[in-house]
Amino acid sequence: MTQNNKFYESVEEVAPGRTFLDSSELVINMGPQHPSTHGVLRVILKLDGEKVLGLDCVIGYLHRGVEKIAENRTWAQFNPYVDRLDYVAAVSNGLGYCLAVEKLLAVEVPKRAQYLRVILTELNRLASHQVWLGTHVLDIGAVTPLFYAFRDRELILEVFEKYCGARLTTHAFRIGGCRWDAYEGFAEEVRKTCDFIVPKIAEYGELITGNRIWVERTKGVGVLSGDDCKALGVTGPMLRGAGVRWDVRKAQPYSSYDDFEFDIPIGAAGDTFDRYMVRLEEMRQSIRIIRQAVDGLPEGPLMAKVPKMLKPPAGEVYQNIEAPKGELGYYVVSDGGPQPYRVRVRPPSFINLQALEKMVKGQLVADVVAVIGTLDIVLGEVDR
Amino acid sequence: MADAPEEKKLEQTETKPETSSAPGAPEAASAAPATALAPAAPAAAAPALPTPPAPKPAAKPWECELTQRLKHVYGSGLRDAAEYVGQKYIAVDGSIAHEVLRILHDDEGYDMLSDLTCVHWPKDERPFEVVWILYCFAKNTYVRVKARYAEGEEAPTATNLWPGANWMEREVFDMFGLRFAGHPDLRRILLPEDWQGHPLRKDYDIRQQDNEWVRKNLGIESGQ
Amino acid sequence: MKVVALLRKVFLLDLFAGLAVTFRHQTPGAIVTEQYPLERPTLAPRYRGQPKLVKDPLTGEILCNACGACALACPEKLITVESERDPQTKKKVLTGYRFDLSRCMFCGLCEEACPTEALDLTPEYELALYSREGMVFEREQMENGLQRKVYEK
Amino acid sequence: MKQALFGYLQSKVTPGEAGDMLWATIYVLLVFAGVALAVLFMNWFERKVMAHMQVRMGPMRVGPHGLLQPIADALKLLLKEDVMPEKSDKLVFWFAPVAVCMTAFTAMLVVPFGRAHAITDMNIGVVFMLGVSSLSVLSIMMAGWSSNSHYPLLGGLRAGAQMVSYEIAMGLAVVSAVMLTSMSTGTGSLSMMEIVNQQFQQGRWFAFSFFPLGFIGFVVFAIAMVAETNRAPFDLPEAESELVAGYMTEYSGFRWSLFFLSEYTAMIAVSSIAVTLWLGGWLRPFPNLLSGHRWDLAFSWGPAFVALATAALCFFYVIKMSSIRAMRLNRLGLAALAAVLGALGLLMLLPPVASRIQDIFWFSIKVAGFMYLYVWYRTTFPRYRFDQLMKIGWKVLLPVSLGVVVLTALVGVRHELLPLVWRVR
Repeated sequence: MTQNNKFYESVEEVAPGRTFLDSSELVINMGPQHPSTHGVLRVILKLDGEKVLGLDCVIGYLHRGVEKIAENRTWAQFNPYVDRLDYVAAVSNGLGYCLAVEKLLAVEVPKRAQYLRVILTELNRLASHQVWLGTHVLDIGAVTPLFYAFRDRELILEVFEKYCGARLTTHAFRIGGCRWDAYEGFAEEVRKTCDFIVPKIAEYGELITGNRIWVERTKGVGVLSGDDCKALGVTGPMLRGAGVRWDVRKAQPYSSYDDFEFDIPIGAAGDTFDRYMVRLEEMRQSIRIIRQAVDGLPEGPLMAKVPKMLKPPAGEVYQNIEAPKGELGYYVVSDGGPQPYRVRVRPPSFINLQALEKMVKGQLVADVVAVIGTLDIVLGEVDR
Repeated sequence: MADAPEEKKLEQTETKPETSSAPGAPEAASAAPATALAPAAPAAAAPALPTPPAPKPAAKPWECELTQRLKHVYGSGLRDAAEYVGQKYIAVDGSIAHEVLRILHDDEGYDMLSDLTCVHWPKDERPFEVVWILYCFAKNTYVRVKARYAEGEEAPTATNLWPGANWMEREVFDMFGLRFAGHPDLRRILLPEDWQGHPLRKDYDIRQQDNEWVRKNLGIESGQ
Repeated sequence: MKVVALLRKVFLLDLFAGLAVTFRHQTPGAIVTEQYPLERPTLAPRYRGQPKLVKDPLTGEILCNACGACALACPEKLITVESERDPQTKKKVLTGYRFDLSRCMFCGLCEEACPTEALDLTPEYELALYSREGMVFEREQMENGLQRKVYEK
Repeated sequence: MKQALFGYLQSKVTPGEAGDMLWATIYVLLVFAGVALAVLFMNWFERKVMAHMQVRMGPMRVGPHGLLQPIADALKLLLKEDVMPEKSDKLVFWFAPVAVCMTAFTAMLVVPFGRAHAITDMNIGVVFMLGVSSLSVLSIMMAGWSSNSHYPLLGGLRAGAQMVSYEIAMGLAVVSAVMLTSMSTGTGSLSMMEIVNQQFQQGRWFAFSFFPLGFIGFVVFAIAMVAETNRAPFDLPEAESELVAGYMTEYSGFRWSLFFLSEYTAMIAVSSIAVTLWLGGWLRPFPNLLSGHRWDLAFSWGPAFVALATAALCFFYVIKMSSIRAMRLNRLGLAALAAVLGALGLLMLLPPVASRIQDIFWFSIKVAGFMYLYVWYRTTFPRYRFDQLMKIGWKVLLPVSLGVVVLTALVGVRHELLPLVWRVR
């Protein structure tokens, strides 16, 4: 597989016979099997000693062709595949797809189903942020927060398991509402989970936020200004970390998010430390939303009137939601048939990953690892 | 796990109702069903439902100051400006797509290219419909710009307006084979460099890559 | 407040705060690990694990009327239902039922599509098997679960 | 003949000094076996302590509470095929782990475990240890270079730069401690035995003499020592997340275990320097303050108390362990261990045994304390970036240790400056 691209002209190709030690710069391969690339991402780094001169991301190792599969499944059958996109935040993917198809069908989801969806999506955001926290801090060297984060995440997975029968790829929602009602003891268990996690977030802060090594490793690293974010299409905690107060749940409210009041944390300098603080604050806000949603859970039906064999009228819709990684969008085109004509997933990780080169140029190798962590990418979503 | 395509072909031909779009505009976005024709589909789909289903959402023409200006400037170039289920979109001619994007980016303040993708309509003589989804932070509004390109034609790149379009255009090239003029580094992004064919085309056949691989590596004709 | 910050920095208080957190976690009570083979977790009743053909508790024969709705609903088309028409009752009787577990993603669509609640994904999660062919469950495996010798050390 | 053989036992001097080659070799073997055993125990200890700090259990399957895990690891590493990369520089690749092990173990030559319990006692003891431990930098760079691949090269270079720059801070801290030895006799000494005796005569551990200065010197050494052995916040040469495993990436099997062995030995060697210089080597706590027969007796039961305490703990866990058939063997093993420790504890109560054991016990308890610190750091702290690491090495530790040396000298010479600090007898 010859790389016919100028970037790969490492020394071997330019002057065969001379080893990589003779050249002034070092082309090293980080990934696809590497401890800190959060999945099968291969980054080809051009180093001058420790400084990064340039990098090229090679992705596609986890490409399963989800969008092609969508064209060969019926609308309801494609729902479980959507969980496999960002497998850490499966519930949010499911919510996005269901909302898109419901918009196509112009169907109104009952209030109770909307509240249940909000509770589960926010719990999933918490779980996703905990996975991010664990792996991000592990890449920078502290091994312990990973285990604390996963211990807290276990409670959330327990709720998912009891509610929809699976921990990770939940397939929790159906087009038109929710399939299961809240199992008895659901409210208490969710409240207990929230009460358990709030002091734990403070404990992460105690262990990491104050730590001078952490502050030195993250302050001023991987800076991305607000305008760069907008130009590159970077959304989610990355954008908020850069000081832009924009969240799809507030800008384009969906699934009755406007019933809850929560605020959007923003950073100032747009560096790794600000994004870290933004995500921690987001976890607290999610808990606030969950508490309001659980208290206000209305009675009522769970499913809207949706025919068994869905045949949405021909047309196209773009529905986006605030996934833990950023703005997750579904551009769905229907030709009136039982199968989607085209499902395009707007993957936040894929678009955020584009900013890696801009954030890391000129920094050190250790910062590449820190920036990949702060991007919070999941390769299932990058490669689709 | 790729699914055998012939079963899909059978599915696709027999059920795809070709709702003819507004008479006279041949390449109007066939996705936007004509408002005038009496919609036949919903009645047949749910005969047993006692209550008639919600009125089938239809594309209402979208008139505003921006569309006037565009119509005034480009006349027939602006194919269609409509709003479907509350989402505004304009379909433009391929050649003027870049100017429209530039106007939207500079004057209208659409500072984020949320998404750029392509839909393949094999029946059309301009099969590739490129869709730009733009977002304006100030006005908190989304707008979709659609343009159609023929087989060998090159779409204009949006990387000079929004650098974020870089990888998205590479992916459209990788999946559909639609080249983008002026793209700094147009090569495959998800599939290996020497992959044969473009998967997301409707007429894509997975066996074509297998045969190629077998021929290249084993030197024999694939038995499939 | 500069002085206090300086003193904190000089006397490494932030490092000690971190050390205190890890030290605090050493109590045996904080340990969450479950020793799997000794302590086996019981999963939620709704857990989507090993599929089973439900038997009618009274009559003992299976509820499935061989309608094939599950085979249609499955995104991966893993289920094959064979049936033949019983001449007297003119109703289809199930003869063969194959469920290919090797590619199943436990999405539960088959369970939903079944009109007679005959197919149920049980919370049984120990599905390791010895051969790829073994992963294709035949009818009797579907009815009375996996007959597998569980070794007691 | 008997006199020749056992003549040495009466003398109060280390075998090296007494020139008795037989006992010197016996001591060498004893120390080598002791350190190897300590490394095995350290492997288990680190995994268990780190696990408990991370709300998990650590090895539990191989032997009761994973006690046989280190043996299983050692066996595995022996049996595993150790790959030698085809394009690597074969000779240097082979020699690197050997060299790193050699340097790590020769540093143990002058470590004073007890009054006369050391292999030898050179009059340049401390400098010898520092010199030999700085040799290990060479072998790590050899390992990094000879693997002929990117990550080890980066790891090796990083190790080279890091260890060289932290040795200076360590050296200066040692100088400040050695200066303290000259307070009572006017002439300082580098020999490890002598340093401990000085601390006994001056009646105070050097960490607490000239109050702030000795302690600052001790803290500087403690930080530099962690960087010297590439551990915890400074483990950049083998940073998993960036360089996969740094200079050890290409090693596997027995060669890798040699690196592993030498890392722990270096940790023990460096912390034994710290214990000897600042925490009064084998002296029991408060030798002068709480002197007198009764206190001596009480402290001499220290080792017995620790042995009995661990025996009780093992016994407690034997009862707590689940009683199903699978765990029967483990329970048996643990009960046997509890019995052995109990017997040892009782044996240590006897006065003749107690007095001999005491020195070695107090020394190893202090070194064990340092080991616990190493593991504690590794669990808690993230990793420094390489330029920050060098910044701390050169811009923080070096000036501080220089200041300590100068101030100790000033305070030492001009006694009248003493009102600032405690008066020295």
